[in-house]
Amino acid sequence: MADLQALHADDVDLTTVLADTHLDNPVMTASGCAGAGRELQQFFDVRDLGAVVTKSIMRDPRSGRPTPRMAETPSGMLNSIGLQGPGIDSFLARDLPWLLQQGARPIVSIAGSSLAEYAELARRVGHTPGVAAIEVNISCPNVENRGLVFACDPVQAARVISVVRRDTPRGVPVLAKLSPDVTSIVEIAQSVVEAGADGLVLINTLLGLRVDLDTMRPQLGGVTGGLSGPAIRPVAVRAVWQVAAALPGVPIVGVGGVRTGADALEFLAAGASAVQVGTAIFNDPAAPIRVVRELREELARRGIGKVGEAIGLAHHPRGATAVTDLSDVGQPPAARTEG
Amino acid sequence: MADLQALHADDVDLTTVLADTHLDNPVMTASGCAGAGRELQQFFDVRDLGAVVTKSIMRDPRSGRPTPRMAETPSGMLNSIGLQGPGIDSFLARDLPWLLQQGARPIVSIAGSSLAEYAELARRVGHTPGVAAIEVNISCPNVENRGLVFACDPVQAARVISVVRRDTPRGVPVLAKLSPDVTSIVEIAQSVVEAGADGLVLINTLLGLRVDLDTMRPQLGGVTGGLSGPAIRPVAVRAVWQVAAALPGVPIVGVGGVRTGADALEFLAAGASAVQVGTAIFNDPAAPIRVVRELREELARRGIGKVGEAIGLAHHPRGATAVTDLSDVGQPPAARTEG
Amino acid sequence: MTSTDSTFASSATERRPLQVTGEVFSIKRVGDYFHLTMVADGIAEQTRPGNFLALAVGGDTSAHLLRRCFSIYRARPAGVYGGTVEIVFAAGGAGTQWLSRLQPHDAVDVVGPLGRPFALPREPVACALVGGGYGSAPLFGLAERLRERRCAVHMVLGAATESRLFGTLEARRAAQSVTVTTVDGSVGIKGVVTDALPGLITRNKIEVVYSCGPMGMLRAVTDVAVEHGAWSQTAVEESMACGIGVCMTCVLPVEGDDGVIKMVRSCVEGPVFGGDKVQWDAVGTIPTGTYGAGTGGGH
Amino acid sequence: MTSTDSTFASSATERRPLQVTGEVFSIKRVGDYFHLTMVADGIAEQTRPGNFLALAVGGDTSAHLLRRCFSIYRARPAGVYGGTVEIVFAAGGAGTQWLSRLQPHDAVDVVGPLGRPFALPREPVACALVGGGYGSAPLFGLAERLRERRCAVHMVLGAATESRLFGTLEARRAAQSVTVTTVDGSVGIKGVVTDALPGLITRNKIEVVYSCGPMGMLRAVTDVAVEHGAWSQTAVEESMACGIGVCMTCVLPVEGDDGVIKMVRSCVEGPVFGGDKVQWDAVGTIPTGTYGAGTGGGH
Ligand SMILES: Cc1cc2nc3c(=O)[nH]c(=O)nc-3n(C[C@H](O)[C@H](O)[C@H](O)COP(=O)(O)OP(=O)(O)OC[C@H]3O[C@@H](n4cnc5c(N)ncnc54)[C@H](O)[C@@H]3O)c2cc1C
Ligand SMILES: Cc1cc2nc3c(=O)[nH]c(=O)nc-3n(C[C@H](O)[C@H](O)[C@H](O)COP(=O)(O)OP(=O)(O)OC[C@H]3O[C@@H](n4cnc5c(N)ncnc54)[C@H](O)[C@@H]3O)c2cc1C
Ligand SMILES: Cc1cc2nc3c(=O)[nH]c(=O)nc-3n(C[C@H](O)[C@H](O)[C@H](O)COP(=O)(O)O)c2cc1C
Ligand SMILES: Cc1cc2nc3c(=O)[nH]c(=O)nc-3n(C[C@H](O)[C@H](O)[C@H](O)COP(=O)(O)O)c2cc1C
Ligand code: FES
Ligand code: FES
Repeated sequence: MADLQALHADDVDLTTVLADTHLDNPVMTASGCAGAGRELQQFFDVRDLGAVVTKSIMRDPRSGRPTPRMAETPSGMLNSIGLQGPGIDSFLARDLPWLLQQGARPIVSIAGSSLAEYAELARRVGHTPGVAAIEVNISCPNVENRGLVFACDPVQAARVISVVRRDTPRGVPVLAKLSPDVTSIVEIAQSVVEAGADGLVLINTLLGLRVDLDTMRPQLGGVTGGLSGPAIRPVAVRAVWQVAAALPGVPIVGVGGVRTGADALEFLAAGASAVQVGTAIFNDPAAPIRVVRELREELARRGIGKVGEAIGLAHHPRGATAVTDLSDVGQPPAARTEG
Repeated sequence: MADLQALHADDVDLTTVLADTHLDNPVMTASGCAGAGRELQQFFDVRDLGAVVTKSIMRDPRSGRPTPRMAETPSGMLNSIGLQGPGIDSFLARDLPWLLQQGARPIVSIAGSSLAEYAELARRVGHTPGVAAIEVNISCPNVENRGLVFACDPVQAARVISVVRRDTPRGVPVLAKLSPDVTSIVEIAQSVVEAGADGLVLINTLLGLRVDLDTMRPQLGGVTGGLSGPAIRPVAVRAVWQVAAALPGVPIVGVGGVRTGADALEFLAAGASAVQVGTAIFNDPAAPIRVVRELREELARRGIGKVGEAIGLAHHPRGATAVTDLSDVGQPPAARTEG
Repeated sequence: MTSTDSTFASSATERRPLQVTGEVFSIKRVGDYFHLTMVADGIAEQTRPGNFLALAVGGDTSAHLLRRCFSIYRARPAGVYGGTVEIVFAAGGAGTQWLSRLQPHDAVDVVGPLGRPFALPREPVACALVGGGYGSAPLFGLAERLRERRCAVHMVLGAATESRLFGTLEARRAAQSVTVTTVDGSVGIKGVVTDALPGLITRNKIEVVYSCGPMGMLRAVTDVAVEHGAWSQTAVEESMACGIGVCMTCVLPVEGDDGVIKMVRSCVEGPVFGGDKVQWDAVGTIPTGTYGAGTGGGH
Repeated sequence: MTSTDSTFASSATERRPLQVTGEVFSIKRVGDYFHLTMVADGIAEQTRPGNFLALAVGGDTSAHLLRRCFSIYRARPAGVYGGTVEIVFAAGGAGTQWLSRLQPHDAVDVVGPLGRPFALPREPVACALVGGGYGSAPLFGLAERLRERRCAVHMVLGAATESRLFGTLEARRAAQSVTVTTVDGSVGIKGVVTDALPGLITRNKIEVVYSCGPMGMLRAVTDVAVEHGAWSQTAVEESMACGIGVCMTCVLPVEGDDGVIKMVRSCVEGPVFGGDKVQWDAVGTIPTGTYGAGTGGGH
C-alpha cells in the first residue's frame, strides 16, 4: 500500500451501514463480554462505540453454570457461564434504559431454548424504542429437539430466525449469530439469510475443554466451554471470508479475537461491515474504544478514507468494487489439504 | 493429587499399547512436522520416540501449494503446504529405509485423492516390513466427489478407511486421522470405527485464514490454511474427550498444541493412549524428546506409575478403572451455551 | 442478623477503578512470597482495605490474556514518588512467575482499585483479623482504619509453615494481640487459625471477625464467628476473567438481604461478603432454590 | 553453466546445527538496525559464511511460536568469553521488536548454524559481493574466506537511504573496492546496486557475483551476472516456519543439475542458490513443468 498517500486520521470516515442501520463506527462490544455497558462506562464513554451488544438475555432469570466458569488457554480462554442473566423483565426495566440514557446504540442479544421463547423475546425487545438491532444467539440447546443446538442445524437455525424476523418490527434489523462448530458455515448462513436474517454475526466460540492437572478432572464446572480470544481469530476471519464470498451483499459483523485496530481491519478486508470486541476487554477494559482509535489510524496510514472502501478488500485487487473473486473460496480442495 | 506419594521418574512405566502395537512411550511426531525424521536426528535420537509419524505421502510426487505457505497467528500458525512430497516410490526407496535403519518405529501417514489411490498406498506401505501402523489422512479433497473432503462426510470417510483396512495386512493397525471442522466429530469417529479403523488420531488442523495487511490480500498462497499449535489445544482435548466417552475402548492418539509434558498428560487424562507433537517442533526442534522426559516427571510427581493409569483419568474420579462417566458429554445442552 | 447495614458504616461514595501504566518501584522476596511495590498514580487515593488490583502479565508478546488479581497490601497516595500500591504474591503459574521476574522501572499495566472493601463498624468494637498465608496482606490497611475508629484489633495469622506466613512482625505494630498458627508447628501454635479463634473471641469480646485466605478457612472462621454471635466479614478468592464485572465467571452463591440466594459476582459485589451470607457448602454448585436456577431447559 | 561443482569447492564435511541457550553479550543500534552479539557455545566453530541462526522470541509467556531467522554476521570461536555469534537485524514486527529490547545477560534460545553456506571458488578469481540493506551482514565473513583464497574482493552495498546501509566502513577493510548506492542519493551513487555492477564486473574481470538482499535485487543482480558470463551465488530470504527442513514452508522453484525444476527448501538446500538456477519470475507460484505439479487433483 506504500504507493498510496497516507491521510490524516481525522479525515477518515468511520461510519458504516449495517442492514440499513447507520453506525458512527464499526466497532461494537461482543455479547457477554461487556454486560450491559455499565461497568465499561467507568473506563470510557460507551456512547463512542458503534454499538453496545448486550449479554444474551433469556425470558427468565437464570443462574447459569457452576463454577469454575473459566480457564485460561494459550492466547485465549474457555468460558462456561451458561447464560446467567436477570431475565427480560429486569433487562428491559433496568439495563436497556440505562444504555439509552447514555446515548449508546444498543444491540440486544437474545437467547432461547424454544421457538416460543425466541419469539416472545423478539416481540418484547423489538417493540422497545431505541434498539438498534436484535442479535440472535442460536448457539443454544433446543429443548424441543433433544437439546440439539439450533446453530448446528440449518433447518433449526432457520426456524429460529424466521420466528424472530416475523415478530420483530420491520425497522429493527435481525442479526443471526452463528457457531463455527459446523461442517459448513456457508450452508447455515445461506439458510438463515433465506429465513429472513438481515445480517450475520460471525463467530461464536469454539467448543473446547481443558483438564485441570491438579484435580485431574475437567477444569470447567460445565465440563466443556467456549474458546475465545486471539487464538480463534484465524477461524473467525476464515468464516467471514467464506460467507462474504458465498453471499455477497449480506452484511457481516466479524467477531473472534479482535484485540487491535489491525485485527479489526483484517475482518473488514475479509468482508465484515463491523467488528465486535470480546475477550480482549478482559485484558484491557478500554479495548473497544482503543480499537476505534487504532482502526482510524490503520485506515489513514493506508490512504483508505472510508471504512466502506476497506470492506471486502481482500477478495479483489485494490480498486475493484465488489466482492466478486469467488475463485478461491468454497472450494474444499483449496480449502483443505493444508498439510 | 497431593495425597499421593510421588515416585522416582525412572520408576514410571511409559510403555503404551495402541491397537495391539506396543510403544516404548506415548510420544510421537505429528505428520508433516517432522519430515521423515532425518532432520530431527540432528537434535535427538528419533529411536527414543514412541513412534515417528511421517509426512503424509501420496502416490505421485507433488509440488504442493504456492508460497507463502505459512502465517504466524497468536499461539499458533496457519500452513498451506498442499502435501508437497516425493511420492510413494521415493518414500519407500529412501525415507522409510532410513527410519528403519535408525531403529525408529515408523507410522506412515498416507493421503489420496481417490479411493483407488488410498488402496494402492495401503498395499504398498502395509506390505513393507517394519511399519508400526498406517495413519490415514482423510482431510483431502475427493476428486471423484466434487472435491469434497473425505473427513467431512461420515460415508466418504468410512469408504476410505474400509478400503485401506481391506488392503492392509492384518498385523498392521490402521489409524484414521480426523478433521475437527465438522458438526459432530463423534459421528465421524463412529463411522470410521465401524468401517474398520483400529484407532483414531484427533485432530488435524482447523481451517483458518489470515489477511496480509501490507498487500491487503490473503497471506497464504493457498488462501486458506490449517491452524495448529497451542491455540487449538482446547479444541483437540475436547475432541479426544468426546470421542473417548462415546467410543470407550477405541485407541485414540491426541494431537493439537502439545508443547510440554503437562500438555501430553492433559490428552492422556482426556482419553488418549498416545500423543503427537507437531508445531511445537518449529519452536523447539527437541520438543518431542523433551515431552517424553517431562511427561515422565509429571506422572512421577502425581504418583502415577504407569501411562495406562493416566489414560481417561479425567472421565472418572481417581481410582475407578474405565471410561464410564458419560453423563457430562455428548449432551449438546452441557456441551454448548457457553456464554 | 437480618441486615449488616445497621452495624457497619456504608462506604457509599462513588469511586471508579483506573487503568494506569504503573512502574515497578521495588520487588522483594519475603518468605515464600514476593512483595511488589508499584508507582501507579491515582489508585492509592481511591483504595480502601479489601480492594484489589488486576495486573496484565507477559508483556507485548504475551499468550496470557487474563489479568491476575491481588489484594492491595498497602496504598500510599502521591508523595515524592507519586502514589504507590503494594501487593504480596505467591509465584505459582506462568503469570505470577512472570511478575516475580519484574525489575525496578519495568512497566506494569494495572487496573484498580477493584471490588467492595471491608465494611467498618460504626462503633469502636473489638475486632479479630484472621489471615491465611498471603491472605494477611489486606488486613494491615484494615487494622489501621479500625484503630482510627478506636476499635481493638487482634490478629490471627496462620499458614502451613513459617515461610508461608506474611507480616507477623508488622502485625505486632498493627494489633493489640497477635496469634500465629502453623500446621507443622514451625512457629506459633501447631494447628490452624480456628484452633485459636474461639478463645480469642471470648477473651476479647470480639464482635467482628474479618478474614482473608483460602475458602476452607473463610468458611471455618465464619462458623466460629457465628457460633460466638460475632459478625463475619470474609474476602473470597474466586477465579476471575475480567475483574470488573462484565464476564460472570467469578460468581458465588450468596444470600441477599431479601433472603434470596443469588449467584453474585465476587469481583464487584465482593470480594468481601458477610461470611454468614455465603453458601459455603454450595460453592462450585448452583444450590437448589437459587434465583434463576432450574429454569431454561434444566441447566 | 551446466553444473557448479567444477567451479566451486564443495563444502561437504558433515556439520550439524546445535540448539543452545545463548546469552546476550551486547546489543547496539547501527543506523536503522540492531547489532546483537550473543555468547552461544559451539555455534561459531561450525559457522560458514551464508549460514543463518533461528532465534526463539517472546520468552516463556510468548504467543509467538515461530523462530526468527537471521544471517550470521560474525562468528568468533570460543575465546575469553566463549564463542560468540553476531547478527544485524531490523526491528519490524513483534518478534524482532522483542529482540531489540533484549539487554546484556538476557538469555536467547538459538538454533544454528543453519542452511548451506556460500560456495567458494577453487581458483583465486575476482569476486563481487553485493549486499542490499542488512543483506551485507553475511558478506564480511565471506570476504574474509575469499581473501584467504587470494580472491580479489569488490563490494557493492546498496539501500534506500544511508541509515539502511550496513557496514560501509568495515567494507573498506574487507574489500579492494567498495561501491555504495542509495536510492535517495543520501550517500554514494544515487541509484541501485545494479547500476554500478556491470561496470565493476568488466573493470575487474569479476567471475563470481555473490549477493544477499531483497528478492528483487537478487534477481536483478543475477541477470547482470549472467549477461556478463559471471557466476551468481544468491542468499534468498523466504518465510520459514521451522528453519531446519521439516515443514516445507520455505520452498522456491529452483532448477536442479538434472535440469528439472523442483520446489526446494531454502532453509536446508538454501538459503544460498546459484542465481541462474532460481526461477525468479516464478517465485510465489508453481511454474508449469515443476516436478510434481499438476498431479493429485489439480493443485
Ligand atoms: C480478589 C482476589 C485477590 C487475590 N489476592 C491475592 C494475593 O494477594 N496474593 C496472591 O498471591 N494471590 C492472590 N489471589 C490469587 C491470584 O489471583 C492467583 O494466584 C493468580 O491469578 C494465579 O495466576 P498464575 O499465573 O500464577 O496461575 P495460572 O494458573 O497461570 O492462572 C491461570 C488463570 O487462572 C486464574 N487463577 C488461577 N488461580 C487463581 C486463584 N487462586 N484465584 C483467582 N484466579 C486464579 C488466573 O487469574 C488466570 O486467569 C487473589 C485472587 C483474587 C480473585
Ligand atoms: C535465511 C534468512 C536470513 C535472514 N537474515 C536476516 C538478517 O540478517 N537481518 C534481518 O533483519 N532479517 C533477516 N531475515 C528476515 C527475518 O527473518 C524477518 O525479518 C523476521 O523473521 C521478521 O520477524 P518479525 O517478528 O519482525 O515479523 P513478524 O511479522 O512478527 O513475523 C511473523 C512470521 O513471519 C516470518 N517472517 C516475516 N517476515 C519475514 C521475512 N522477511 N523473511 C523470513 N520470514 C519472515 C517470521 O519468521 C515469523 O514467523 C532473514 C530471513 C531468512 C529466511
Ligand atoms: C506445516 C504443517 C504440515 C502438516 N502436514 C500434515 C500432513 O501432511 N498430514 C497430516 O495428517 N497432518 C499434517 N499437519 C497437521 C499436524 O499433523 C497436526 O495434526 C496439527 O498440526 C495439530 O498438531 P500441532 O498443533 O501439534 O501442530 C501439518 C501441520 C503443519 C503445521
Ligand atoms: C465470558 C464470555 C461470555 C460470552 N457470552 C456470550 C453470550 O451471552 N452470547 C453470545 O452470543 N456470545 C457470548 N460470548 C461469545 C462472544 O460474544 C464472542 O462471540 C466470542 O467470545 C469470540 O469473540 P472474542 O474472541 O472477541 O471474545 C461470550 C464470550 C465470553 C468470553
Ligand atoms: S471476574 Fe468478570 S464478572 Fe467478576
Ligand atoms: S522452514 Fe521448514 S522446511 Fe524450510
